[in-house]
Amino acid sequence: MSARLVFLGRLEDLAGAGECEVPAGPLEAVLAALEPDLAVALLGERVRIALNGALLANRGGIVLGEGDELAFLPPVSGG
Amino acid sequence: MSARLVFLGRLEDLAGAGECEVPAGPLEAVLAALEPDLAVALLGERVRIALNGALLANRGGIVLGEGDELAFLPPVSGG
Amino acid sequence: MPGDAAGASLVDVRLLDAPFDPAAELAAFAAAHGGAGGIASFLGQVRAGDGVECLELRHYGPLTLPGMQDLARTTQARWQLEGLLIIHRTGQMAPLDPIVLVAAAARHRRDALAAVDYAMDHLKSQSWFWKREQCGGVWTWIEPRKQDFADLARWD
Amino acid sequence: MPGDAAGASLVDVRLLDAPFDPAAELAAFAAAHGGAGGIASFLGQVRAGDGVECLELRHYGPLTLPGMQDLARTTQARWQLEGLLIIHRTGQMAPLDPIVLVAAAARHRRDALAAVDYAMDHLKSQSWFWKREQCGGVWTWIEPRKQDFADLARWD
Repeated sequence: MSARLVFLGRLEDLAGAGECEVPAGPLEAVLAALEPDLAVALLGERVRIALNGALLANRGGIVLGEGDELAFLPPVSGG
Repeated sequence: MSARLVFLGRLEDLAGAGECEVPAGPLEAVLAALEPDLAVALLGERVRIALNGALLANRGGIVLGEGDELAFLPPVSGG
Repeated sequence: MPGDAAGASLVDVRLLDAPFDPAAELAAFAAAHGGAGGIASFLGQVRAGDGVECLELRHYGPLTLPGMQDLARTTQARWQLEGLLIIHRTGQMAPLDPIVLVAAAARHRRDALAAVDYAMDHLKSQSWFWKREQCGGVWTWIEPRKQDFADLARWD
Repeated sequence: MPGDAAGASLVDVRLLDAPFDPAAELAAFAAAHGGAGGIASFLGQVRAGDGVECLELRHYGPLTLPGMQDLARTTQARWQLEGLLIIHRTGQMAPLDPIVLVAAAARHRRDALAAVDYAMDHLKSQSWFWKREQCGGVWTWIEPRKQDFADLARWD
């Protein structure tokens, strides 16, 4: 059972890749297994998240299931 | 000794031509020799005049000399 | 300031009595001022489908082009532009024929868009053009529109 | 309303990962919407002379194009348009390469210019693009600019 995390913008540099496979499960558990620096950045308040292409209003209670894709979207670059 | 009057926009239709030769002399005398309808239209307050390509702020005291060109400019058409 | 060297290289103003190709003009302008980053433009064409068979624009030689050149200099002085193009037709045009093309190149998008907006408002309401349209074989002179004066007043 | 017949014919939104020719796109747009009378456009190109060797735009497939389509519908609903074109590049671009082209056709000049202005402000500040630049071989991610938020606030 695995899910996928997708990192956009500077989060990709921090993660060292544009995406990675993670075990399915609650988001807190998924983040706890990542590098601490990356996990902190992913939790930044200006980082929005999208589950399977749908923006989420908040990140409470997210549980990743098999094949789910969770994208971390830092502020867009503008001008 | 002659000067030239130039008629723009709808004044050309009224004059029947885009320009005409007139005897040199004071503007009042020149206008007095034209068709009354045309003379009245040329005196319209929204009609500006240009002497030899220079816009005039007012039309008092104009005397046309040999070769002068006096243009009558109705409001431009816009949009 | 017709002799101003910077103005001469930045501003291109033309009054044409024959058709022009707006796409080719814009491509050349973008190539010449590509470093600016942004190019805004407005193209006015003769409308189709209004029953207008022919549009004619008359001008007065001693005033019309000099007035357009003044407008270009005023526009260039008001915004930070790296290039400004103003092309205006005179004579008779058919539906879909280009009438006017204004393009502005700038580092900042707002400057380019505002310059085009400003130049168009002033070209439409203050430039020395008289327009008539032929519908059903009958020519009619076009009067100024109130909207043009309202547009112009935005810049006061 | 992706199934809206009028919207489908009036709005053309494309996200491209290969170069495009803005002059050809504008010429085609003008030909398709020539009856409108006026076409405003904005073309953004990679700046030259800033020392930027390469610009890269990343996007997120599930959000970026749908977001652009939403923006196109909002823009079309806000002004009286007869056509709206939004083309945006992704991937790596060299100086002078076109990045974005927005064009709006309308009967009234103000509508066309305002629609382009609005769409550009929202594309720049609200669309899902992440940008990085390569200077001296080093890649740097570009942060949002305060000016973008100020531009956006004009429409509130």
